[in-house]
Amino acid sequence: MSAVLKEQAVGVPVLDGWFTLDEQRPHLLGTRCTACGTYYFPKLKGFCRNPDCNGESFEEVPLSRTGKLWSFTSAAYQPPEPYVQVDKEAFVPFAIAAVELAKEKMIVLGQVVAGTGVESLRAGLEMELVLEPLADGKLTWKWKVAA
Amino acid sequence: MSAVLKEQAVGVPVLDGWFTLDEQRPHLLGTRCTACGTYYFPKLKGFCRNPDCNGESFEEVPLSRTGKLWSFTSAAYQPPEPYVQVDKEAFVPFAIAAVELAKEKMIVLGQVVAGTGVESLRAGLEMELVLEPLADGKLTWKWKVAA
Amino acid sequence: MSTNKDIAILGVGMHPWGKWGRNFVEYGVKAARDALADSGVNWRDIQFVSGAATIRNGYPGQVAGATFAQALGWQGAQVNTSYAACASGSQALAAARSKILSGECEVALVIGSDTTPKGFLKPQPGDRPDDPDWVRFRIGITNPTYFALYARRRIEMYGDTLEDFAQVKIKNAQHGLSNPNARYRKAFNAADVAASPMVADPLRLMDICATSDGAAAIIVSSVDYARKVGKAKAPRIAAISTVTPTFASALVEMPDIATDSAVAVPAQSFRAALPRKAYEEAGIGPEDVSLAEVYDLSTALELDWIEDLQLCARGDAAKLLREGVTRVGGRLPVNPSGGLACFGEAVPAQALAQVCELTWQLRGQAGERQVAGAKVGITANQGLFGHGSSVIVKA
Amino acid sequence: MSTNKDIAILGVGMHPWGKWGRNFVEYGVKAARDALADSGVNWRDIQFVSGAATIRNGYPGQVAGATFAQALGWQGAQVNTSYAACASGSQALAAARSKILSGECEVALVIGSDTTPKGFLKPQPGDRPDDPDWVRFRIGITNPTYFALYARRRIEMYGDTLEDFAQVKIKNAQHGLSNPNARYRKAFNAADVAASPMVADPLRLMDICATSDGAAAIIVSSVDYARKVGKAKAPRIAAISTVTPTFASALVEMPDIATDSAVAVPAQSFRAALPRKAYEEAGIGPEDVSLAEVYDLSTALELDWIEDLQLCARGDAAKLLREGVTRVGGRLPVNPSGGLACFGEAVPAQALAQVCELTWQLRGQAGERQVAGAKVGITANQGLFGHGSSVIVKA
Ligand SMILES: [Zn+2]
Ligand SMILES: [Zn+2]
Repeated sequence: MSAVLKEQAVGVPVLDGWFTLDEQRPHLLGTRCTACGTYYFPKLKGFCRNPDCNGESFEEVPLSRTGKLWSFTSAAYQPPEPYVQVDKEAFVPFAIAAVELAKEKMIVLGQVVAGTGVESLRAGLEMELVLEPLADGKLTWKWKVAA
Repeated sequence: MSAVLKEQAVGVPVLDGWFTLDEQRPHLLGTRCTACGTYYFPKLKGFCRNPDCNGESFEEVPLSRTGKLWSFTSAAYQPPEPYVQVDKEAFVPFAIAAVELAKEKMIVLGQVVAGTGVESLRAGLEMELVLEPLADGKLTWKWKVAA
Repeated sequence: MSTNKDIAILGVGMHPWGKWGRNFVEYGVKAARDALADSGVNWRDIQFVSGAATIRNGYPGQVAGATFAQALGWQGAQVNTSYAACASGSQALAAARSKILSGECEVALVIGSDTTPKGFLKPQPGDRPDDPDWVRFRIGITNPTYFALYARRRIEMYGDTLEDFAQVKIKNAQHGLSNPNARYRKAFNAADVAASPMVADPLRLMDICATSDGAAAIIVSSVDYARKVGKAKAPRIAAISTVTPTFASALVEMPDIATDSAVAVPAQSFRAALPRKAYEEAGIGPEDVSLAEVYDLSTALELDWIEDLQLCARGDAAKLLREGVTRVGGRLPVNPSGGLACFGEAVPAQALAQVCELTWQLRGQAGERQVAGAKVGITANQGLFGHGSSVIVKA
Repeated sequence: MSTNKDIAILGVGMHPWGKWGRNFVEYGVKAARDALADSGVNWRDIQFVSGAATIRNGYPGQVAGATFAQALGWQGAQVNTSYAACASGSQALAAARSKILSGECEVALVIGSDTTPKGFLKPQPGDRPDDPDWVRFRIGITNPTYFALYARRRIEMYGDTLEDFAQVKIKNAQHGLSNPNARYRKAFNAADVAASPMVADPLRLMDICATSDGAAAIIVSSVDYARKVGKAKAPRIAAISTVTPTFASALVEMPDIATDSAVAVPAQSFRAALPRKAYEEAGIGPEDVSLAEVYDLSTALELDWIEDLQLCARGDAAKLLREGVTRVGGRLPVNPSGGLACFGEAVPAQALAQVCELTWQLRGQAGERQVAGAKVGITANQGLFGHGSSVIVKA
């Protein structure tokens, strides 16, 4: 990854339209079935997956940006591509969180912010959504222990 | 395909061990089940495919190098890779033959030698096996109308 | 015996064939919802989802059954996904039938859908001399080669002509003109076909079918269930043959470069074996057939199938064609849907699409392409690696 | 009712698991021939070949059923190939059962075989933001992530420890020591496990199963046929559950990055649903189970399965483990074969290998790992995309 390419990636989301780019209070972007109210992340188009619902119309909605830690783990080894690769020695293990959103009644995965290891996590912790760059400079959502 | 690479390919078979390199009287190389006598081309190892045979032992055998033309066609367009590609304009259509080997009671496909088009073929013609290079210089077996 | 093995077709649905470039799940859900609506059965009541798999699209393409069960809404149904190349749809249908006849379920959804890549199919990259599919391309043998060898054999043995092959295309194009699910709805004449480029002598571009996006779905049930929901007169599936070849297989089949050797046991025709088993299972014969949907991967292949289905003596299919027997209005219409000539092949959906057509025909709902007095229909298809099928549907 | 749905297991066979680097057809034929020999049934008499497909190996890998039918010698049998990720084998078994119970065939070969690539599985190359499997790798979520999240949840909820997880590995390694089909036959102690590198906290390398080459085959028949060939006392398959999840699925499953939203309908456990359907079908309960073969993709997951199988209350599985209940010699041995810990996963073969083990156990042929007085065995597994299975075998 050249420095130039990385420069160009600053502020660019790793996945288009998956989250807002509001630096202070970002939100994941999902959809919601207008018939039965079920939320979808990533966004669902087409047909509602609730077997009792024939909904085919969805509205884009921001998901709750805080939730409770359901479980967590770490990536001790560098994930394979398409995860952006860095030198083996430069790889810094990171934590991963599964966070339960109360309003949406769903669990969403994501990395935990750099600097927070599994040793400082426990189920039930209040977590909030932030944005941080991956090694290619592109922004992804991450979970952070709420202040 | 560079001239140098092509030079190096002269006399090299397109598939290792599929046929003898005898320029005058080449043979396709198959195997034959030592239990039931069934021939296989390409060579089969492992287990005989005759449902009434439990044979697991095979001998390598040269197949008959002549047979009767069962049917034929042409390649009017250049086949896709792994067929060796040449410039679209340089591609010369070729004929393809399905030849019935009497002793082996099997039909084997192959290109027909350059210069023989479908207009000079008819079912029942006696055909014989020869070797000719593909565009990369590697040798393949082809069928030729027997003299 | 044969009547005990019947199941009922309660509903059928399709997504129109085309080159839409969208996700196969979308096509399949559309077809499934249409089939459910046609059947009057609620999605929650489906006890078994039988998917026909495609080998394309990476992972998700593999998992047709579960993918559609999720898209329609996970409701705890049993699921299975069958892969059998061109016969995937029939195998999925056979799986549903077994589940019903065994008493494990009463009503099932069978579904197949595909999104095809653009252009001709070609093998994965890499150097793989152990893979017959790689080998044959390496020495210049493409898919049309096989169809052309069969077609030329007809010319050599039976005196069929290029004009005969063109007439198959012309007939099927005429059939498909009014079919809302067909991709190509355009009439052709002999000059059009003769003007299309030669691909693999004697087959021209217009003799060979394209690949398409499309989806088909069928709701099948036990005969008791059909009665219970007021559909006692729904068309019945009387036979599904999915036999494998018998060694030694007589014809050189894609992707092989040689046939089996018949020195130890006699050579056998695979294509002929498929309908033979179907007739036996249904307890009827070729003389009972009102119409047939056969896999016209090439125009000439339709003629082979007519003979394999025993609808005429070996070598006489072109005569039937010339006499107009096989067109709608004739005594024994073949491919009234327009066939692959008008659809293009959507692999896991195609065998189901054939059954959808028979269903509409036997219900008398086929509009301009309706076969008068259709009572018994038969399908036939064949794919790679010893896969093939023949299904019999009766009114 | 349930007795009418029984089928008999006439023979089983396996190719040893390993990293042999040969073609999967070779493994499968070996397993099939062993199963045929074990059953005393002649290959020509097999009426249905039910293959479990793998997604690897390009084309040929897809067509397990027909590929093996050809390798054993085309003899005109009906064929089907099921794809259902880790549950492919069970779906193939279910397909054979339906064919038998429907009266369409008397005796069938069920077969699964795989050659796995070296190293960790990873997604196809390319940029595919619509593919959940691509997305999760893009943001750093690998296969072990999911297993680790479930494992950590146990620690947080039930107080399980890393030492508990290590004990699962130690137990299964002990079980597999004498299993001739196991790939790893080596005893471990707690220090060995603790010394293995952390992969995804709290799971170490030795907590996670490898991928292997291997094959398993089973000859099944109607109970009448079994009687006819003098095998009236052969073990019976009493249930095969292959249900899909029910929306809203409560756990985040590979390859998804979120669960279903449960705002409109309550969340449901998929894993718990699989054996529930199996017990119902067999007409027995967890109290009747003598032994279980469960999918220990991770050590901790074995504990989840024990609870999903209702062999103890939710959260009590580690207690059973600590008390020695789940080891051979205990009241309720789990994974007497050595499980995935000793085999490594050979996807399309694995669910069949579980049934092979139950068969040997119920026949009393399991040698040093024999579970005394084994009468009823149950399997459980789960794969991608809403696939899973649970099979009950009884003496
Ligand atoms: Zn809805
Ligand atoms: Zn032999």
